[in-house]
Formats: sequence, structure tokens, C-alpha cells
Amino acid sequence: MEIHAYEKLWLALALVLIVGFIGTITYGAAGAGIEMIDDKGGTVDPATLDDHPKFGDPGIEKTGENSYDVYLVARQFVFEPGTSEPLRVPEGSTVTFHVTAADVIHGFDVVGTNANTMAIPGQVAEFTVRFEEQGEYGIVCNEYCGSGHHVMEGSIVVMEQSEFDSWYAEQNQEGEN
Amino acid sequence: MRFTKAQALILIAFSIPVAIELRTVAGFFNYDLPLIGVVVIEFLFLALLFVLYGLYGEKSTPAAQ
Amino acid sequence: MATASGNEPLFVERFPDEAAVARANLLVAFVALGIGAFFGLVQALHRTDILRIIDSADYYTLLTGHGVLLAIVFTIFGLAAFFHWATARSLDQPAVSSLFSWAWFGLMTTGSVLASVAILGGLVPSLGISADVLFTFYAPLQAHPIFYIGLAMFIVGTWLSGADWFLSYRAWREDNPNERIPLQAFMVLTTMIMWYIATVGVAVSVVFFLIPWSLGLIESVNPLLTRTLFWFFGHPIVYFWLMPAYMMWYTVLPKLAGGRLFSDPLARVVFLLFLLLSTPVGIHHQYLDPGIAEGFKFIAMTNTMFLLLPSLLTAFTAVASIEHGARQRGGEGYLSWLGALPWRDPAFAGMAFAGLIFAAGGFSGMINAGMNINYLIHNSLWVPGHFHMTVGTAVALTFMAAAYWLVPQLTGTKLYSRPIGLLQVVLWFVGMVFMSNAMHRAGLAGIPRRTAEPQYQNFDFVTPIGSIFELRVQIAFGGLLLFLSVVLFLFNMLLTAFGEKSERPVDEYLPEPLSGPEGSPRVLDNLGLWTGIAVVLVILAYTLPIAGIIQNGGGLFGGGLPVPVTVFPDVEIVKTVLAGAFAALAGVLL
Amino acid sequence: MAVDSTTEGSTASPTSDDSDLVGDGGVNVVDQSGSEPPTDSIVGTADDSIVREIGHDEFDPVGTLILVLIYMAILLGMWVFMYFVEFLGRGVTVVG
Repeated sequence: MEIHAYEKLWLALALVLIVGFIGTITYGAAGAGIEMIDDKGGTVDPATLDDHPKFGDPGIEKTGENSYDVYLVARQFVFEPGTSEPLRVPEGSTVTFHVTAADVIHGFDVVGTNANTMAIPGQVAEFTVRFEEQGEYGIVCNEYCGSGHHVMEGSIVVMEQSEFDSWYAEQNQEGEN
Repeated sequence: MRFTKAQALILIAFSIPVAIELRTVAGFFNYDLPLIGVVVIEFLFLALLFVLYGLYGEKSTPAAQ
Repeated sequence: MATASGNEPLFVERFPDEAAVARANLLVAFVALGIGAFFGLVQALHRTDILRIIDSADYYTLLTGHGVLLAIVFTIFGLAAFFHWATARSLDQPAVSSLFSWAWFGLMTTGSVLASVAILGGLVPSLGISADVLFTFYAPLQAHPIFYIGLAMFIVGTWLSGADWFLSYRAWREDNPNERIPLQAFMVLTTMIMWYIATVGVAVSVVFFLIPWSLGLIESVNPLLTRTLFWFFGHPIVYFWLMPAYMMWYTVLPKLAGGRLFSDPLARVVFLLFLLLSTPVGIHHQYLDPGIAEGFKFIAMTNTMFLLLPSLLTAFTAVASIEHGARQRGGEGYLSWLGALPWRDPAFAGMAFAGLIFAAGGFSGMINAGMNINYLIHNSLWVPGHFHMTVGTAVALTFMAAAYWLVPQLTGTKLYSRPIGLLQVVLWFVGMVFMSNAMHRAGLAGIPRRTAEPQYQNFDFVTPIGSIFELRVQIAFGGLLLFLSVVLFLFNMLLTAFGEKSERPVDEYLPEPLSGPEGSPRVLDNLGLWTGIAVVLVILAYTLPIAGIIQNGGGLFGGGLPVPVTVFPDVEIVKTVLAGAFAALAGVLL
Repeated sequence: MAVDSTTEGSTASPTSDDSDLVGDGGVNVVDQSGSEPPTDSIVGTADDSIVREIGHDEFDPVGTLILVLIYMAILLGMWVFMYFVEFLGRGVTVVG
């Protein structure tokens, strides 16, 4: 089968391009350390989410010096936490999110960042991000979830450490009472 | 080469994506091109096209059709 | 294949029955195009907050209608018309039974009507029928059973249409035992094999899970499983849309440019690559899904990246064929030959525009295909920006452009207006440049897709160049131009259909390729072999992920998921419809 | 009825039966005026303006090569920009 020399050149370049793309992605995963959402979050029974030790009372909890766990439930048409009150995290912290959905498939996107995942009933999306600087981010549901999809939003407030600490202590006190 | 109405139309069409992304290109050179600047440049291009069409348009070479 | 131009009778005279079936398919396609495009205009104005004439809750009804009518009905009926024409033309023989052709057409149409009724029922709340589940119909969002049943009938119809073309091929093969498969027939057959493999996913999902679940026979489904089965089918369907456009680019576009196809063997290789690689890539739509290990995502990515190869090869072959035409028409120089192309022919100009936009859409597709960079754009407006360039232009505009050349062959009437046709394709190009470019930018700013009101209370989107307001205006303006373009197209087609009869309204002749199939290995035509390899690749790519989803995700039916509160008062109607559907199906099959 | 009938596509007989065309790159221009139009519509009549036949061996798609190389350069540049600036440049990213 005879192929024109120019087309052979193009074929070779196309292959180089493809390998280059795969190489870049591999660099992102291995070199820049970007991890994918995967199956490490495990599964959860969406019908009994309210009785779940973590998702039953979703929110942030401290797990180490600068590290926190966030349990977050997406349901029509709110993020808990996030919608009725913002999700508060301290600056310079490493936060591991555990996101699931209670009813239908939702999306969880921190606007303008790479923190973006699907929230699927029965599955837990687990991923870790670092919040370096103070500021506010919006959260949107980016997967159509029903007639009120467009009002499903929330926010994340990245606070100064001491401010966060006093808020966190107050929360825990309330929880104990 | 003769310049047909169709070619003029195609050139106008091709100028649109260039115009839309002109500010991005300017951005690469750290120049903040205002929207009105894009409009003016596109307008100048269209004017140039009309002049060229007047000079070399298909009316002047009817046999070429 | 025609041997010389001018003396052959028109297609409609040689194959009147096939022309009638193709016309009927195009009619359904164009009706869907008109309705779908109108919904698109309403959406473009609504979500950009330029003009809101509907309730935001109804936005999703129109969005579902837009997606289903354009991405399924318009594209696939268009495909059926083109493939029916191409099979008869390239094998030079009529279909085995025109009754059978009408049967699959009838089944597909009935299915489409049922699904459309379920969708549009959402606009009339008193009916109690709705299907606001979007084109992707992910459970646990639930549609009325009529939606799923219509969909199932439609897909069975497409299977039968493929059977029709395979029967034609078998009849041809009996008379031509040693011939190479004619190129267009080869394209039809490989595309349909790909479709048979791909639709297994959606068939299993709809028949075993969604229909029983929507009828209340089973309590719940495993959302990740039905979602994965959807994408098993949901990615190859984009190639199902694209392949008829590719067929036109390979076999008709060179002729429209005044040239000949550069290479027949490479065209075959390209279609085989699509057959092999289209299906084992669906997981790239699920890069951000929990419950699927990163390794499977990486495999899907490498497959997807290699799927760029046939498209990049097509870019070369198509442009080279056009260049050949331009040079035969007197074009000179390195690039100035571009001016020698027949730009005034709307069929040529439309396909050329479609190809150019596809090149741009190809780039955003490369970003979509990248595994971790997917975080950047996943479910943002970037994605509709991308597929309005691919299915919305590479496919839709090619179909419209091809119609200017093909419809006169099917009707025997003259194209009503060539200049209006040219204006139409230019309007589509300009409208799409405005809309799609702005959508990509808006997506990078974080604006989500499929949202009635992407204006939020707690935060604002920011874009580095220009403003969000400008982007919104560009989207709305582009959508308006696109709608006008569709109106012009349908107007032109309508007047063409009722236009003046002519013995030779277009030049039908398709020249031989520059490099014919003789030089290529015969193994390319061994469809059984390629089907086998394709099936193996699909099994390799999907067995482990699906097993994992079933094992870890609570079994086949997702145990314990809440039953959505959708109660149908009209179960009797449903049963009647179901029985009717089965009767129709049985009638067709027996 | 048809707006665009015969006024535009006026050339001589269909040229694809190439008896009067020579494949040597010579310019055998078909007389453009005063003959019957081959078709009623302009669509698909690019063949009528063919001035020379170019065979398989005489055709080098050099223009195509240039165009696709330009495309390749754009792809590469855009990819690098999108990946390393737009994507990796974002502050909050998934690291675990």
C-alpha cells in the first residue's frame, strides 16, 4: 500500500503529537502531582446517609496539624455545608473532601479552580486540595440535577487561621451541648 | 485572479474569528486592546475589501464568469 | 459507480424507491432540525439573560428537546438518508426489500415521536408526562416510560436499517465475489458494525434497568452503572454522527472541489480505526467520576488520544483532495490555490467551513480527552462549545451542505437558490464562531453547562480578557445567527422540494480516487476480522471497570437507593403503549 | 422558479469525459462563453471549470502540507498554553 511521502510525514508528526499529549498528562500526574478522582473514597448507602457517622452531620473536622477532612452532601438543590452557610477552611491548610450525593447525580465545582468532581449517589469522591490564601470561592453544581439546578450554589471562605480556630472551637462546643 | 462576490463573502466570514480573538493576541503582547479598537479594525478591513472589490470585482471582468 | 458524467440518469430515476426512503428520512431530520434549532435559540437567549420567555424550570424541557431532536433525531435520520443513498449508489443496486426499508424507517420515526411526546409533555404539567432528563438521561433522574420505550424502538430501528444495508451488501457480494467493497459501502458497513457494538451498552441500560425501573418493576438502579453504560454508547455515538460527514468529505467533497479523492486505501484505514477505537474510550467522559480507578481512566485516555489519528489523517486526505481540485481548476502557488476553489457553491463552501470549524473543535476535544486537564473544563460551558463545533458544525453543516447537492438528486428538482444557500452556510460559520468561541471562554471562567440561569448570588465569574457580559452577548448573537441560518436552509429546501423538475439538476458524477483500492491489502475488507478485534478491545477496556462498579457500588440495582417520587397515574396507558410497541416490533421482525 | 438557474454556471459540455483535456499540465481552457449550461444549478459543477487534468504522479500536495503544518504548530502552542498556563497555573488543584 503506497502512501505519499508528505502524508507519511504527517502521520509521523501526528503520532508524535499524540505521544506528546499522553506524555504531558503523565507529567501532570507524576511530576506536578495531580491526582484523579478515583475509587479510593469507597461507597456509602445513600438511603441511610442521615445515620452515617460522617455524612449524617456533614462539615469540616480537624485531622492533623494543618489538615482537615470535609464531608459534604449534595442534594436537590443544596450543598451541605456550602449553601445555607459557607464552608469555612483556614488558609494554608490541606483539605481532604469526601463528596457524595443523596438523591440524584450532582456536580461539585469550586469556581475558577481545578477542584471539580461528580457527586454520584452511592459513591464517595475523595480528593485533597490545598488552600493557600485567604479569599472566597463559589461552588456550583455543574451536573443537571432537576428543575432547581440553577439555584444550586454555595461558597467556600478561606479564613485566617486564628479566626478559623475560634469559629471551629465554637462549633464544636455547640455540637457537644 | 478574479475577485467574486462569493470570495468576498468568504473573506468577510474568515475575518470574524480573527477579529474576535484579536484581543487575546494583543494580550499575549501585554497590550490591552479595547473592544472599540477591534470594531474599528474590522471596519477598516471591510472597507478595504469593498475597495478591492470595486477595483477587481467580478463586474469589471464579466467574462471571467 | 458512474463512469462518466452527464449521461447517467438521475439517482431518483435509477432508484426511485431508495430515493423515496432517503427523502422521508431527510424530511424527519429537517423537521427535527427546525424544532431543535428553535429550542436552541430560546436557550441561548435565556441562559445569557438577554430574553427570558419561558420559566427557568422549563428550560430543561427545551434543553432535553434540543439535545434529543438534534443530536439523535436530526443526525441519525440524516445518516440513514445518506447511507441509504450511498449503499444503493455505490453497490449500484436497489435495497433487497423496500417494504423492509419502510419498516425500519417507520419504527425509528415512531420511536422518535414517542420520545418527543414524552419530552414536550413536560411543557404541559396536566398531562403528567415528562422527560426532563436531558440527552444523557442519567438515572436516578427519571423520565416517563414512554421516553425510554421510544428510545428503545428508535435504536431497534437503527439496527434494522443496518441490516438493510448488510443485506444489500450480501446480494452484491454474490454477484461480485472477488471485487473490493466499493468505498461508500465500506464506510456504511464499518460504521454500522461500530454502532452495533456501541449500542449494546445503551440497550442493556434501557431494557434491563431504566424501563423496568420507570415502570416500577424494580425499585432502584445503580447510578454509576447506568451512567457507565450510557457512556459506553455515548462516545461512539459521536462517531456515528461524524461518519456520514466523513463519508461526504471523502467521497463527495473532492468532487465538489473539482478534484479526486487523494487516497482510497487511507480512507478505509481511517474507518477501520474508528471501528476499533470508538467504543473502548467512553470512560473519558467519566474522568471525574468516583468509583472508577485511575488506571482505567488512563487506558481510556490513551485509546482516546490514538483516536485522534484517524481524524488527523482525514484532515490531510481531505485537504489534499481539495487542493487537487483547486490545481485542476488552475490554482497555483503554495497557498493561493485556495482562491481557485469553487467558493460560490454552497455545497462546497459549507463542507469547507465545516472542516475548518472541525479543526478548531478538534483542539478543544484534545483538551477534553486529556485526563487530568479535564478538571479545568469538566461540565463547564467549554464542553457544549466543543460539541457545537463538532456535531453542531462538522456534522450539521456538512449535512446541510450535502443536502444542496444530494436533495436535487433525490427529488429531481432544481435547488431553489444557490446564493441563499451560500449565505446560509456563511451565516452558520459566523454564528458558530461567535457562539462557540464565547462558550469556550465562558467555560474557562467556570460557567457551568446545562444551567438555566448561570448568574449566581454568592460570587461572580471572571474572565481575563473582555467581560462576562460580552461573552453572553456573543453567545446570544451567535445563537440568533444560527437560528436564522436554519430558517434559510429549511426555506430553501422546502422550495427545492416543490421546485421545477429538471433532467440534471446537479452533476452527480463522482470521479475515481487518485490512488485506488487496488494497491491496498485485501485484509482491509475483511470485516469479520476487524469486528472481532473491536469486540476484544471493548471487552478489555470495560470488563474490569464494570465488574468493579457492580461489586463495590451495591450490586446491579444499587441497593437502597431512594425511589424517586415520580408516580404515574396512568399506568394503564403505559401498559397499552408498551403492548403496542411490542406488537409493532413483532410485526416488523416477523 | 429557481433564482439561480442558468446565469452563472455557463460552460461547455461536461469536462469530466476528458477527451479534450491533456494531463500534461497544459492549459486547455474550455471555452467559457456562448454554450449550453450542463446543469440547471451551480451545485456540484466544479468539474466544469477544470482547466487541466492532474494525475496521480504529477500531484504533490505541497499546499496541504503547509496548511497541516501550520495547524500542527497551532495545536502544539495552544496545548502548551492550556496545560501549563491555564491548567497548572490555577491555585487550588487536586493533589491527593
